[in-house]
Amino acid sequence: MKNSGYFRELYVGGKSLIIGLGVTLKAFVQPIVTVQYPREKLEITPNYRGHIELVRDPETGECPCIVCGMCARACPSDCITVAGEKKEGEKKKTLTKFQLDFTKCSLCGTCVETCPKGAINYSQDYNIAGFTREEFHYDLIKRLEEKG
Amino acid sequence: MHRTESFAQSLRKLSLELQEVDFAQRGYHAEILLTADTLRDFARLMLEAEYFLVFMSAVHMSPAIELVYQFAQFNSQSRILGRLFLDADGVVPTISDIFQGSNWHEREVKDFFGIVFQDHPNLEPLILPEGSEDLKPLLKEEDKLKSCQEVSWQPAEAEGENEAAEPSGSEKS
Amino acid sequence: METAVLYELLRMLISVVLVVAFVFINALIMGYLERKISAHIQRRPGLMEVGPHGILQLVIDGLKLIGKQLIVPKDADRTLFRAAPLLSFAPVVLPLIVIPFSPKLQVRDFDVGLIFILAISSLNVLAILMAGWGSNNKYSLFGAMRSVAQNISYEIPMLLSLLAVILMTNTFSMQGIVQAQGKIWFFLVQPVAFLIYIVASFAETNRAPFDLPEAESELTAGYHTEYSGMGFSLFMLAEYANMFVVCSIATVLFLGGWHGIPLPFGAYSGAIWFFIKAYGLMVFMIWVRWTYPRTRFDQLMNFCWKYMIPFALVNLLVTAVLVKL
Amino acid sequence: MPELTKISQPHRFFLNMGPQHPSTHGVLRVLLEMDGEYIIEPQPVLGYGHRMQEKLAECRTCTAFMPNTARMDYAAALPYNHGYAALIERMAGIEVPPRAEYIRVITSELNRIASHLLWFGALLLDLGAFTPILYSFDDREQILDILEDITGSRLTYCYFRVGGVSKDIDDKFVERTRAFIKRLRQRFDIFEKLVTGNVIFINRVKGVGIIDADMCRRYGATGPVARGSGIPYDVRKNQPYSVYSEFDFDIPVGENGDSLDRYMVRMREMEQSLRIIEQALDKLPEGPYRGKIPKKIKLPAGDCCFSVEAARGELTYYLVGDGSDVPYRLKIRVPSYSNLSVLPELCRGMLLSDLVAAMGSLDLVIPEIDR
Repeated sequence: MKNSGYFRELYVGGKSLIIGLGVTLKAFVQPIVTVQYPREKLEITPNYRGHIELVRDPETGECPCIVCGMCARACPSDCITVAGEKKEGEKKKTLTKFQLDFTKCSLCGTCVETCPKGAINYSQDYNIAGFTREEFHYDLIKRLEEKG
Repeated sequence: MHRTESFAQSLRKLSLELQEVDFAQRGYHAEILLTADTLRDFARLMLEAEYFLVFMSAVHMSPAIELVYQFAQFNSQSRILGRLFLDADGVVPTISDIFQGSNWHEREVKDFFGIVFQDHPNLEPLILPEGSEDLKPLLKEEDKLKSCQEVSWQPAEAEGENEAAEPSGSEKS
Repeated sequence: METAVLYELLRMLISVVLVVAFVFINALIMGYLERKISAHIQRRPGLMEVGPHGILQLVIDGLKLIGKQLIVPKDADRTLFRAAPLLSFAPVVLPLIVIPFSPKLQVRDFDVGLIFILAISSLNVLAILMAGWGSNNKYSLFGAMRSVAQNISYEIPMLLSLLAVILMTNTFSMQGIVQAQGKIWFFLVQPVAFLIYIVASFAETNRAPFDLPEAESELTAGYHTEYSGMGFSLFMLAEYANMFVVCSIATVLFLGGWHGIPLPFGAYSGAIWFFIKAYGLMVFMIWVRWTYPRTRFDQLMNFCWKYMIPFALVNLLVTAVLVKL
Repeated sequence: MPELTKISQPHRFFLNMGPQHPSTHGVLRVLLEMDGEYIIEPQPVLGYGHRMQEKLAECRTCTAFMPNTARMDYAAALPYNHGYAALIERMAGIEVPPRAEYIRVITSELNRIASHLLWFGALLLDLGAFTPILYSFDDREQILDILEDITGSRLTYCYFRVGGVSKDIDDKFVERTRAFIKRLRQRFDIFEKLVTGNVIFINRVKGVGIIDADMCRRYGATGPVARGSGIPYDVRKNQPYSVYSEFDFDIPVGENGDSLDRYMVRMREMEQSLRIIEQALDKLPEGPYRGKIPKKIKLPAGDCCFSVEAARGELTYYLVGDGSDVPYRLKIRVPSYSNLSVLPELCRGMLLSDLVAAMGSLDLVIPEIDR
């Protein structure tokens, strides 16, 4: 090693180390950027894709689902089960069962896009946890009723 | 690159022929039909011509499994697909000593299709766990197996479009 | 006569209990500082849950570690494995006996105080080697081997830099060294020795950027990979206590010990100055840890042999000549 | 896998690095034959995250495979979406409206930056520095927030659709992206000061893990690994897809092919991606974001491939159709697979610490390799 390189290396290296310390010192006095999650929550974007849920028609207050089964067919992972029955005296089918197996869902959004009536939408639930698989088999009709 | 005369000549020496295809339709510029005898010579030629092995894989069809080798070049637009139909005895040489990258690809094909590559240094399962030699997950079941014609471009159609669209990279090669 | 001996014994006993207690308290403080400072350097709040600003978190963590099972790996050397954390703990308590926190606050002043500290603190390597060997884990062994090589090589520049100060004070007594700095602190007179000492002390305490023995991205956790519960926490206690020891030595030898602007705390102001300086250095060590990547082993050795030792030798030579003049 | 008894010399031994190890990032296992701290023979063992994606593709319609593409390279899922959507479009002859192509480019490039920021942090974590990853995550979170606002998810996007994208971008997106570009340019300064100039960092990566151009060719290494070796190969330039030919950007290349060069290439690539995004935002055409597609997409009989530049290199989908809407065979050529296959030759005779640095500079995503 050349003599001039020897001291130069020491100088350049030492300088870079001090610059590095400067960066962290500056960050140390700057305000924090994270939040204390369970205490403070960030607002989630309205476009967030949670699991799907049934929606009500704002005018009639009823779920506009016509039990066509498009969503169930479009689903890549077969996680939607839809069933309906035709009651006497009514023209269209009534929804009797709308189940989502969220353990299989990959949140691709195909079902929402294919629905001809706009009867399903993404929910805003993001902190979901459970102890069994069955807890993620959602009965969406029940959820809709609970929501009121 | 693959359109130069010298390249065609070297191919002819191996009695191989390159066929231009429509890039806009297929995503590669030319295809070539290989045999188990010419594969290694062809691979050597490709290495000399500064191609790299993009991938190698297999497609199960009747009557034979088809091996697919795709080569491309770093500095020009040239993507060549080599096809090799496995003989009845199913013997195919390895090219892992020429293109070291094919070592893993061949092991993967061994995992998924059970094809044995001759002189391959190590054909232990790569992606599947040990002891799953009989699994061969990508082999088609009898009823799903299609013949070679059913999964190839129909010649008349391909020819017609071939003239219409000139690959954009022609001036570079 | 008898009462004097009894008094001295009682004093020693109380001091040792206090010193051991201090090691624990020091670990609590340092653990808290380390986590809080690193958090703010990384622009996150850090500990917040237990107590105001998470100040009691370390107490809870300590309780948790005590409650945990000490798992001994199947093929480990049980004796060595169990003894290693204890052995790492002992040598960090002993040096605290001779460190003068203030003119009066010192357990015992030896004539060879500094030599005593240096002799004791090199025992730490043995503990790490035992832990690494006893665990019967290749990663642990790697960590232990690295630690031994690193500690032994960096002891040389460390001693050489300290020797330069000794040449000026003509005493090994810690009290004497501090008293010699009444007018001027030695880091102004001996800046090169001070720098060398600080760099070497990073290596001696296995702190980043020289934390090769426990390089978690290479060796998972180095020599304490297999330790859990109290075994692990004793290593942590030892690490922090070790940091305190090296920083106290730096304070005594270079930063003027208890000297400082008089504070309105009477007899305690000396001790307060001492702790401010020592903890200031420790905060610096934390700051460095959360800034730099880790060096490679051969680079660490190269740095020692190519830069530290020549500089320390030259510095010692120049000091010797100047003192003689 | 070599057997544990087959040690060539008595003082050598095997060290099992992974599948759970801090610096194998995921579930890669590397079996190392060691001589002291020197590696004699490294042997990657794959397959711990294997999901047989290629078989899954044969079991569902071609459009239904789209969510799976995002599950391979979770750090940069949008280029994977892009390649697959474009492949089906090429095969079925579907036109994509220009606005959709622009949106695809913008979001893909944002995703590429996010991936590089993650890699930056992870590399420094491998080298023992904790703080840089938190800084780069700060910026990465901004990208994820921007992308979440339009795609609805933060990591495994399923945003692209055959024939377009699933949701149009709005003014808010454009505004936020522009603000982010400005912000990131300032943040590069911090990375430069804290890491790129740092003497310890440079010493750790300079001259470590040299891959030359010939080696890239033999192994098929692409992306920043090839570019670090001085090969100006980038599918975006070499074989322009989508609307990349309309933008002005450079391909950063290295000289020596060592870890430092690969590092520099990725750092400079982020700036180039910012340039592409800026130009795309300026030129963003009006129009539909989703083209007309047939109700049931039929794949013609025949084979077809589509290559895109993923964050780690060339990603090629090779699809064989049989006239139905289900792919007959789908081969996914993932960049990390070929990049990792360099490892045994690359790391022979290396120190363990260097292996960590070299592997970090390859930027491996294991689920992508295992598929």
